[in-house]
Amino acid sequence: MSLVFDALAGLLVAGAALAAVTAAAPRAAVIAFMGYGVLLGLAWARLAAPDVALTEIAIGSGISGIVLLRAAAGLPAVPPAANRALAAAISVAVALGLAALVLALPEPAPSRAADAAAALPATGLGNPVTGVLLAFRALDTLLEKIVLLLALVGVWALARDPLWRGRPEPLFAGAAPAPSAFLARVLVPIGVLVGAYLLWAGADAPGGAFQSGATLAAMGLLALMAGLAPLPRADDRRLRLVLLAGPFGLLAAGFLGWATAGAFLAFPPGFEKPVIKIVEIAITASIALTLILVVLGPPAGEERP
Amino acid sequence: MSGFLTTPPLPISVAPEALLLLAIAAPLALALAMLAPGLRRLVPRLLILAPLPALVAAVAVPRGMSVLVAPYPFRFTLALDGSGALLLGGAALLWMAAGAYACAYMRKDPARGAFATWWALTMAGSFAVFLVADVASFYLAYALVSFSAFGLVTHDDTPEARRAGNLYLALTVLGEAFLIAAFVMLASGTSEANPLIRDAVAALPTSPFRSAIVLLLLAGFTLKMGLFPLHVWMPLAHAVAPVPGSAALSGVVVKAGVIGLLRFLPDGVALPGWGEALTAVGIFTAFYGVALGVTQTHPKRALAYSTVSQMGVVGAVIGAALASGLPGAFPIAAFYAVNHMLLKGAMFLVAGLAMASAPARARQAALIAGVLGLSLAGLPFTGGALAKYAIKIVVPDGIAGFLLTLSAVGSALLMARYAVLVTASGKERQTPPGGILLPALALAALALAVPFALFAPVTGLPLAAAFSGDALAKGVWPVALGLALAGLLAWRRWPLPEVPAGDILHAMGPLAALWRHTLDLAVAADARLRRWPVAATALIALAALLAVVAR
Amino acid sequence: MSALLVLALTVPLLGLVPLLLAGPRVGERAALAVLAIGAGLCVAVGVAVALSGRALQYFVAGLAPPLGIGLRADGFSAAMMGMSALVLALTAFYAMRAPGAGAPRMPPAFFMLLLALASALNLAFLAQDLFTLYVALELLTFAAVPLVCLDGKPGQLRAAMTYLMFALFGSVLYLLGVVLVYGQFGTLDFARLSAALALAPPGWSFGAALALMSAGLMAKAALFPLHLWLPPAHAGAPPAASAVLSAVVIKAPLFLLVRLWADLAPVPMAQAAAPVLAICGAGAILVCGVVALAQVRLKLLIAYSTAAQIGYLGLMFPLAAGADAYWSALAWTGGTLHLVSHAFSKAAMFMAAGLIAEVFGHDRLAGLKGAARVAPLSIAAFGIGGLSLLGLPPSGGFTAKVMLLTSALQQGAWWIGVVVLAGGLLAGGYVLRLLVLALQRPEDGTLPAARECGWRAGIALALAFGAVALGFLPLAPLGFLSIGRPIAWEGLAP
Amino acid sequence: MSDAMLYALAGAMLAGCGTYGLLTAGGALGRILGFNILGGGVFLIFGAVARRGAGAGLAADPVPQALVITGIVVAFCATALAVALLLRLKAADGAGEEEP
Repeated sequence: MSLVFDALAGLLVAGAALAAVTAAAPRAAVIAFMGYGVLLGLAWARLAAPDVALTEIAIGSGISGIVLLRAAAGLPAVPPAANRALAAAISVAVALGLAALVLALPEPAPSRAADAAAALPATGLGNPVTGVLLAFRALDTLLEKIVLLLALVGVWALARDPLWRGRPEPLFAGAAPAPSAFLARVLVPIGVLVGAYLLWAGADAPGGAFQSGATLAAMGLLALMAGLAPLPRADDRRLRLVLLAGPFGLLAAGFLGWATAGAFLAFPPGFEKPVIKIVEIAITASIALTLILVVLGPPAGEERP
Repeated sequence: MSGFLTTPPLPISVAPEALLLLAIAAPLALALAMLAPGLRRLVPRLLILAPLPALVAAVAVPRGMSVLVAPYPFRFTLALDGSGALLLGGAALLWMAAGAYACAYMRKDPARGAFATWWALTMAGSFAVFLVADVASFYLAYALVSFSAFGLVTHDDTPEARRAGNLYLALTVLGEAFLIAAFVMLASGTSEANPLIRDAVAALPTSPFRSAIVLLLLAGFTLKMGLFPLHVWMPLAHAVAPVPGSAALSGVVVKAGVIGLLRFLPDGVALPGWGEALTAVGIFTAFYGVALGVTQTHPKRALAYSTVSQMGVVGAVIGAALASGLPGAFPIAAFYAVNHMLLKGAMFLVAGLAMASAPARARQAALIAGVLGLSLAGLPFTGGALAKYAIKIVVPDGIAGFLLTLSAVGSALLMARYAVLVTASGKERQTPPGGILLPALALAALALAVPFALFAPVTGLPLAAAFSGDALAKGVWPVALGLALAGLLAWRRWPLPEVPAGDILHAMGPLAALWRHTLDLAVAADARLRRWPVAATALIALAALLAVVAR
Repeated sequence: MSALLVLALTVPLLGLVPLLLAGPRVGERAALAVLAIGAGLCVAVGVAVALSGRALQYFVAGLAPPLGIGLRADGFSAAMMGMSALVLALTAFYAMRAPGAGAPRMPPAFFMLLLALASALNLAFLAQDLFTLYVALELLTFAAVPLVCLDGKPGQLRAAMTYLMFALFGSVLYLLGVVLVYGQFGTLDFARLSAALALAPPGWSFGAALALMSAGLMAKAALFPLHLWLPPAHAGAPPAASAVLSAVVIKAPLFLLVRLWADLAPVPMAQAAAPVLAICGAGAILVCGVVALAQVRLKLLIAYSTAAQIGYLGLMFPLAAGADAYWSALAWTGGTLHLVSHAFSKAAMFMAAGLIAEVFGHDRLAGLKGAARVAPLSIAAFGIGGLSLLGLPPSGGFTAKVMLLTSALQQGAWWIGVVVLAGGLLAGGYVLRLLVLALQRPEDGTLPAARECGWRAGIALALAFGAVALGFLPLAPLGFLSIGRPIAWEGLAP
Repeated sequence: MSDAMLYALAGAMLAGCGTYGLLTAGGALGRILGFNILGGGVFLIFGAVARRGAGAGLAADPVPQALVITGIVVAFCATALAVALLLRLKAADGAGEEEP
């Protein structure tokens, strides 16, 4: 029974994906893509990956969706550039080849679950995924934060020269309608609470810095769309401090660990959990702000309210 | 054999090693001095003196001396052998005379500084090719002389000079490719990454790549010498350079190809087939150069074709030596080359003198030109006759020998043509720049005299051998016949249509069209490949292909 | 000593803080200082590797693979680190106070991206974990793409877009390969994988995983026929950006390609795949070389030359996977040396092209007659850098070419030798084209009154001489490059 | 056939869809969507690999799951950068900015 459900879910995801890549109108394609993201989140939940599911829904579907919707606005439909039949044949071949590859994966599957479970208690964390992200493979996480920061730098670098220090354009043109402002007033506090919970719970239960940051970013964007807060200026010193807090907080913790535990990105023995918690808070704040700014796009001038 | 080849005429005991290095370093230092604004004005004058260490080295450094300048892993080694000493000494004399000539000739040229730089670099490279003894340094020296000469060719920056320069550069790069391939194969026969040329050549006869190496060496070096069909650049390039530049190009730079063959082909070892082939190409070139040269209407182009023809003779001599495996033949080829070097240098200087003079003066210059020409054609009692006599040792009587003798007829004819063109090249109301007369005369005198000093040491025969009745008879008839032919042609008002310089280049139209087609094809293919759907498909296809082959 | 590895990764990142928080002047100085220190650290890594004769290694967080991530610098890594750090530091000085820079945006943005590049490159050369390498490659791409369109012209934006999308396509394929490797071995660590592969010959699915990763890397390196993005991107970027993009950024994926096939793949698999890589390389050398000759703009010419020159690395694979240890090692040294010397040459050439374009106000070749009179140092830098591409001695390009030729000859791979030589001919064509024009007499009144910026041309010249200096290496396999091969963790049970 | 394998096959299908999008898209937006879907497929296969590695009391191997989270973030950064470029390009084309 559950296999039937899984098969159905898989087909649904693939169907949504197909709709997204075949839709003629950009807007329709993006909406199909957002639906695909939600369905994919479902698949992740079925794969015993609640952390990934949360991330996929918040980022892969939610915030990516906002970004893509903005890109699709006013974009004309472009005719396909290649021979569709040939492309379809290649794509089917790719899918079949990959299917053959996954079916050929060895049995029993190699796994690091045992290693991770054995090493987890030393970190004081209960959620093995958080453990991998912040303790075992903290280098990846540090770099991922740098990637995020760099994406923002890249987005900002697209500004026109004299406008580089200003505020971004509003997300969607025109004033926000009153109902959405009301909705935002209700939703934002709830969302912030959810975000905070995800951060707090992430150490031991599904959730964590990224999921929390993404939720907070979504709330922030909602508030900005509703006009509840002014658009941030790119050269605001406090804002930049928050941006740096995450990656460089983690880096600082890494050096602290080097000094106390003898290895870069190790955590001080006995203080693993508190240090990780503090770093997570900094990361969450940075992620939330970076996501908001990345979504808002390059600064577009001084005269925005 | 004794004398010049084995022991220096004026041996010195003080630091002969340093002298070898100084021979190359002196002109290089002058080129570098051009970078310093304070020294720049002095350089052109000093260029006259720059060849002095090379000259001293040629006459004073013990033969066989070798200096390891930079030890392993570079093995930058200099060495002086008989052939090298001959060419080095001759080149030094030519560079000095032509340098003095250039100093006066270019006095008013605003770009004389640039000319001086290229001059010094070409000089350094030319001395270096005669002196270096390891393969990698030879490649470097050869590249230095070849690429620097480009600056001499294109100095006047006329459309013709640009065209000639581009062709020269293209063929030079091609020649470098031939040579690096040959050198890599040669070096693979030894245990060293950068062997001495001597060791590499010793391994040549047994190399598994022997044929490929010899073919590439011949292609690379005969390109520089201007042997048919790789001569196309020479009439263009030598005619467009400023007069002293032409003298250096035709006199010295082409000899880089000669020393290349002498160094990299085994002396005294027969390479059956290759020797005959080189002889055939050489003899054909000797006649071909004459045939096209006599149609020319400009003295410098006629001289350039004469160089083609003469290098054909040198090629034939080397080919004959390879065919027979006669030991000790290579210095004779070098001797012939030195004779040509000095004569051709002097001829260009004299032609330049005439072209810058009033008609009366030009007629006087034509007299000298005629004497030089007769020497080149091998009239008895001239230096050229000694050179012609010497090569008979290598190329005995027979078809090849007869044809070479016959080519002297052509030389005489071509030289007559040159003298006539010189006569006609004066223009009213012009006076040559002061100071070009003396170097031209000096070089002419040296060109006529030096072979007498070298004949005996090089051939091991007494000078009198060249003056035997038999030798005289053999020397006179070709010249007489050539002059008679010239007289006949002159009487008929020279009814030969001028063949444009570069001759077969003009028949290369289809080749050029093919190249343009290739270019268009590549651009179109590139444009297609760079379209997104094509590139994206290629990416997937590449992944699939790799996955299939890497099973 | 191993601490150097972590510092080489993290020190460049520290420069981001003043750039984001302080004024542009302070930020710029800090970036220069950090890049100079970074270069010092990379050189120190090289010295440490050379002195100890062993690879440096470090386990991040004190956790050994498979759970943790290891950093490791062998001779090859150290050489690449030293090269890229030197080029980046010199580029930073070259870019300092560049005229016409779109103040106030461009200088800080440029330096932030440059710092991120420095860190990402070091990570790509050091990380031993396939997924960490994926992150490094992405960081590299995200730093490189904005560099392409820093001027904000529509053409650059389009070039950047194509670059980004194709690089992302490549990344996904690379990641797919990583996923399959994890699915088969449960580890992504080079040394662990090598050990596992040595125990049992891998099946076809490992070959497929390698193929996917390689295709992704080739897309990111713009190896023919996947070079669609390179010419417009490298030609359109500001000169300092072009210099780093062409000289070092594409070297990271190429480096990893070598790692995968020369260090990780079992020999039979590498031998089977090598011809494909070599054919791509030959295509690059011949097609892109010919197309370079057809270009009318200097920067496009140099960009196509880059697309052509990376082909030599492709040619290296069949030679380096050969049966004879000595000739394979020689080819390997030649290929590596070519990567390094090409970086110096190409950085010098792009910098020179930038200075020439500054003087003339354009980079159309036909209008550059007489350039040697107004930009002599730049032309010299271009020429000396170009001599290395041509393969004239003494230069790294010459040494590399002789090594590849010798190895090809000894292993009977005639066609590779022919392609190497043909590549030299084409390089001669496109390098000498500018030099010939530059030496010609300009038409009256066409020569600009402006003169080149001397000290910046000096930097280009210094880089060009770097390529020359590499020509003084012996023509033999370089011991330094084989330090730390094959990959293994010391003090760790396999 | 396990649930993990089913989702791995779904991942293969997604990769096919994404490839189709990348090949046929005439504009940048279509390519961005194609890239995301192809990436989603790859992540899903990785998720299946993680699920197959369940053991030691864990429902799945946590290492691939953590890597997927990092991968999603990186993919988002790519999307954001590409969209910013797209918007800038649209504005430049709209404003008639041309090469000098």
